[in-house]
Amino acid sequence: MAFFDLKGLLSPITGLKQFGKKPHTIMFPDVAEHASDRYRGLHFNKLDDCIGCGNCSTICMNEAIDMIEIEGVEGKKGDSGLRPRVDNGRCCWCALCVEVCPTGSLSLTKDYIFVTPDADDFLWTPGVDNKENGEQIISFHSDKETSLSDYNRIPMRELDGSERIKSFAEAVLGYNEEEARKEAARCISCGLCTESCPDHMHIPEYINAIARGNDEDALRIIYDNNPLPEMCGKVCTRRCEDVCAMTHRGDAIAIRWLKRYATETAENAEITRQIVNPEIKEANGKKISIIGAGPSGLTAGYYLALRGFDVTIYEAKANAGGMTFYGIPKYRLPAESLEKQVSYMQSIGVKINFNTRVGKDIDFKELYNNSDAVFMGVGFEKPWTLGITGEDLEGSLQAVTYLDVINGGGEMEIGNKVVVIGGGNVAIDAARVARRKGADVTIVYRRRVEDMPADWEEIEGAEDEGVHIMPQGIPLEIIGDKNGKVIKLKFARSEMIPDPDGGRPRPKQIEGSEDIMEVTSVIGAIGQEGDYSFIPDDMKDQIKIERGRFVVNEDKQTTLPRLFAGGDSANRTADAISAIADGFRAVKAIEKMLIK
Amino acid sequence: MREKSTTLYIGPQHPGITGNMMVKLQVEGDTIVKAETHVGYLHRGFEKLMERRNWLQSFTIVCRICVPEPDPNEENYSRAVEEIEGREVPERAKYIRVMTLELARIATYLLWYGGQSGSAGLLTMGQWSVGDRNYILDLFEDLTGGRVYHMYIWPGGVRRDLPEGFKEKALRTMDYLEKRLDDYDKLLFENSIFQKRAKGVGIIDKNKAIEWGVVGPPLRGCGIQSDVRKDDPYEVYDKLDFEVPAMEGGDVWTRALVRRFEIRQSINLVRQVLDKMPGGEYYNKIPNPHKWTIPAGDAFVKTESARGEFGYYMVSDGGNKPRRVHVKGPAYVHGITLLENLLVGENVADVSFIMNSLGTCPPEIER
Amino acid sequence: MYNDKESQKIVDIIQNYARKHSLFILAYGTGCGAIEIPPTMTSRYDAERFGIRGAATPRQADVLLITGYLATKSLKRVIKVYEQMQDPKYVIGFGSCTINGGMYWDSYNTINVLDKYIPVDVNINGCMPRPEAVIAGFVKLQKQIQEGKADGWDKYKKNLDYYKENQKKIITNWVMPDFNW
Amino acid sequence: MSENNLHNEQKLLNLLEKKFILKGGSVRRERRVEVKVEPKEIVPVLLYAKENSGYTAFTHMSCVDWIEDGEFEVVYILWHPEEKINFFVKTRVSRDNGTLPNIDFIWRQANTYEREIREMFGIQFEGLVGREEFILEDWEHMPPMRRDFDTAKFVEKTYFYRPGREDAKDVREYVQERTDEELPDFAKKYSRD
Repeated sequence: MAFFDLKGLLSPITGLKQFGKKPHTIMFPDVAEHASDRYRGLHFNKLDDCIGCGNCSTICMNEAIDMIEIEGVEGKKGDSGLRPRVDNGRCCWCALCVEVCPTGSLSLTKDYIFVTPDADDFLWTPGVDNKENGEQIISFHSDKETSLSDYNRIPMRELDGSERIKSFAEAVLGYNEEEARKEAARCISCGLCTESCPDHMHIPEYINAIARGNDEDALRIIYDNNPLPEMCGKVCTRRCEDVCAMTHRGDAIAIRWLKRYATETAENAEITRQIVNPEIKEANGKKISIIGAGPSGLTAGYYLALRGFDVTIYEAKANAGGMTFYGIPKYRLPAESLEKQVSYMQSIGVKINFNTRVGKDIDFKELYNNSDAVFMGVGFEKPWTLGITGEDLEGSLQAVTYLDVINGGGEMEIGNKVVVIGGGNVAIDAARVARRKGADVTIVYRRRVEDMPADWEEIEGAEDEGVHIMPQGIPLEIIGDKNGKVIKLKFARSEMIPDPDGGRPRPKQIEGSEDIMEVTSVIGAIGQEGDYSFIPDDMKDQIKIERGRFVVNEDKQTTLPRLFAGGDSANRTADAISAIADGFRAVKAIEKMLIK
Repeated sequence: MREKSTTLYIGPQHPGITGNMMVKLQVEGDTIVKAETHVGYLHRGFEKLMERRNWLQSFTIVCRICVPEPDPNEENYSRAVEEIEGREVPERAKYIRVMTLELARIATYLLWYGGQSGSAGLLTMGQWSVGDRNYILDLFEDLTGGRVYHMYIWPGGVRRDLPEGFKEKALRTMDYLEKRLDDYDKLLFENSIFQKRAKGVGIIDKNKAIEWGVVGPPLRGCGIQSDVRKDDPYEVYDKLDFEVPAMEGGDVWTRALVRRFEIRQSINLVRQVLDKMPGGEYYNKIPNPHKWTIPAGDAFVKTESARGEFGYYMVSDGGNKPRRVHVKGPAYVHGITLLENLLVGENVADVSFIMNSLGTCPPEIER
Repeated sequence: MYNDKESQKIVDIIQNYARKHSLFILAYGTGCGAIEIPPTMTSRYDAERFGIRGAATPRQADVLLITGYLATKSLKRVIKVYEQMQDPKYVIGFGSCTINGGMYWDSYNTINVLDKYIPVDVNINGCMPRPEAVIAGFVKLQKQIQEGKADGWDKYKKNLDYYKENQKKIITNWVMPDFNW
Repeated sequence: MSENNLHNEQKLLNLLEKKFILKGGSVRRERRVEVKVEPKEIVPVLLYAKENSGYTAFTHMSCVDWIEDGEFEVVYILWHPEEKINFFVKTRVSRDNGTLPNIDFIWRQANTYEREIREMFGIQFEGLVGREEFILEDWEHMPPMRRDFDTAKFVEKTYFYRPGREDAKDVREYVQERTDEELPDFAKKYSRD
């Protein structure tokens, strides 16, 4: 190269042409800072939407997110009451916490300037520290599509509706292994569900055990506080699923089906016993009597037997299970399934005296005096009547009575055009059973379909099977023929009017909407109550009963110290899992009272 | 007469050193007779940290392995996971990934312009190119939400779809940059100072280059057309039309020229990708990240970064965390064995000049 | 005639004013944060508007930027560099890593809390901090200097034993003298 | 991908099978060939691949700790610049006092990889010349990339954490406390994933 290179000398000088141009310098801080619509800046949390599940905290590999108590946020079912606090001395703004937030309450904002001389200031509670402007400057957020949480439940395989009505074969087929693993893998292990489960089952633990492929551990964990898991796995009212973190944007984890899957790994009582491998304490010589082999009685019996008590259950009927045997149709809960669980209990030493009605076959007072403690799980046997004329006619009957007969193996003539009155699970059960017996079934319910207390799966199942549902219908009168047999039902339509006290809307009869339909029988299913005639009159003063239920304290202890009660006759929620919880709690109290 | 031999330590605190490393020189007069690279000033133990993080959490930390150009790391990580797991990536995601990688390449080269000219004392160039690099970072910000660390390419696809108006903005930026490249040429390549400094300095022997493990622009600067995008095509590079510039010479000057041509290729690639990008899904969703496991197996994937071939060796033992992720950056060879050899016989003043031309980046050597 | 304290105050104000408008930063790329320094210093954000510019050597520098995590091997050099700098000197900590470990909180080779080893005058949040945040940090430092609150260098001298103890806990092979540069 | 298209990949495998005792070999997919050998076969196989088969580029060398088997797996990855094939050579050595032959006379950049593996895993390479310290400085503990080195525990012992976060609660435990749930010990390992 020549020493004097003119081009190489002059070319760079052309750079001077930039001289007159307007600079592209951003004159921060004279101009406000800029950030794009997706910028990942400081966090913001909508405190009201947040449920404190802690998923943000667990996904953070920097351990930057703490869950803390903050003022003004109270915990409730489905909300831990904790809220995330971010240590900005750890955060790397990857926004994984945003991507996994099941409710979408956590997002990042356009705000990113946080400068301070004191390094201890960098703890930042999103939603508290930027309460005023945080919501307006949200930038990086996740919606249902972008979120990493899996909101779609693995569908449960079922028999087809037309197939189902042909027999009492189990309608729900259960998950296979692959489906169960996949469904279990959706769980984020927050554990909020355990609080809403009356029995506080260890839900995240057994789901994780299933997800990791260890079904036996899952069963062991389940049996820790629920001795009737297979029953629960099939028919539980699953309050846990109502509060599942996933419900905020999608389907709850199928906790019930997963439990069912875990219990099905043990095909008979012997295998269950091998897997659970129960540790039975040495006999302590204390004698406990239990009245009623329903869920609460069986639970109490099982855990008392494990703790070394001498347990005898007195059951009026020929089968154990109470309402779960006699009230729930066999296509939901097959008899063998219950038998399996009961025989497992018997194998660890629970004695059950069948066909022994307390108050008739054996005196209650005598039982009480001969036992160290008595647990009553007597349930609600007596159905409520509709309170309209014509109920004494032939062909007007109660759902529990009907189910009792059918489940007990009997038959009952109801004709081919059946009306079921009520909107709870019992009503649906009766309707679906009647449908299986070949009848054309209509459910008449006072409120709307969405107000029905029955499980939505049950309602859908009934519709699939061809059960008609007539919402907003009020039965007025049952009309019989001259032989005293039901032939017609007079009813009216209703409209929903809002409740001034803020409760759920009330149905109000529409004037002039009365109508008549032809029926062969009317099945009432509007509720049941307890029958406490077995208690001798002189003891009735000591045992306090209010609104049809025993008054019990937290330990399920009645006003008589050695007498405990659980199940429908002692709690207001009236479902199997609450009964199990009652039984379990009573066991702890009895143990405390008699042993410690 | 031989001059007295002296030991010189350049770095780790030295304005001419690329990043935080140290070169120990044995000099006689101004001539280097022996060079030794010392690294470890930026060692964070990424590979150890990844053993403790699950598959998704590890994704966020890989981009930190190489600061100037984080995207090839994300690409490698994602592709290795996908290869072991057998996860499909939607077509649109592949195009978006290519676009991200090419934008990152341009941004890196613009930063290199600053470094290379700065080490020759031409400071204006850096003011321009590094300033213009911000326009690409703006694009990244719109696309990914982050300026430097994008955390955008993740296993299964990309994190978000293109924002509204992104295509137009990207094309405008490309047009602007293409015009600016002419200015850069006048300022740098036509500048006699740069030419005199660059020509004949730091020559790599063409016959030995492959064996020595030279990759990327330094290898193409020796006249060998080698590029992972062509040799072992990934994503949709086999469907795109581009050339791999190579020039005989092997000195700083040809390495600089290769980069100059590549920037134009990349601008064209971005345009092509934006033009051909199909619609549809951009992400094949992974299961719940806490419980996401990858079947046992191993994979070695390569990506062509702005500095050369970036490789990831990944092993899974079937669990929810990586068993081993081993990162091989181009600087691993360039910064140590190659640099130590190239510096011998050169002038002390050219140390940072040669380092810049090789694109040594200490964080990817020690990770 | 006049109060000595008063005049000292006036001198301080003038001194601080001068200092804050001429901050020479040490070009030492200690961590990943160094990547946002070139944009800050070049045309788009142009930190020279504030009198901030690079200095090549510790002796000429006023501000030490710790741009992110410090590997233990780096920490030794950083301490050396810091002690070489002349008073008054300031330290800016960049990003999460210097505050509480950041991403590398469980890494065996990086320190977590920077101000246990050298005093930090201003912390900038972010990973990386954007140029705007970096400038905000500088502005904050200038304010601190003007108010006479940026006294980390003084603290270091006064609490030398504390800092040395922490430093030596990590740097086992201590081959340099204790602060007599 | 049909068998025919993997011709080049298969060719190398056939050659090597004839010449050396392999512990296993397969064509993983297009452009990927893998063989497993004993440590003493490493140098001959690599030399053969470089001199006779055209695998002139040394791309990578890595080490995996299989602590359950008590072994390290060392992987050498070569590249054929013309046929564009990656060739993996895998070998296993014992975790205690494992030694491997030094290959930096075949590719000198292997020296760097070997130094790193020596430092991070503690594998010795016979006749490796190079500074003992590479990345770490004054490291007196177990080589950090070994799986039995617990970095979190080490950090807790060595460095500081900023205080002020002690009020953090675990959601699962917090909810448990509010109810009277008693989690049995054997279930606790499943509490978090």
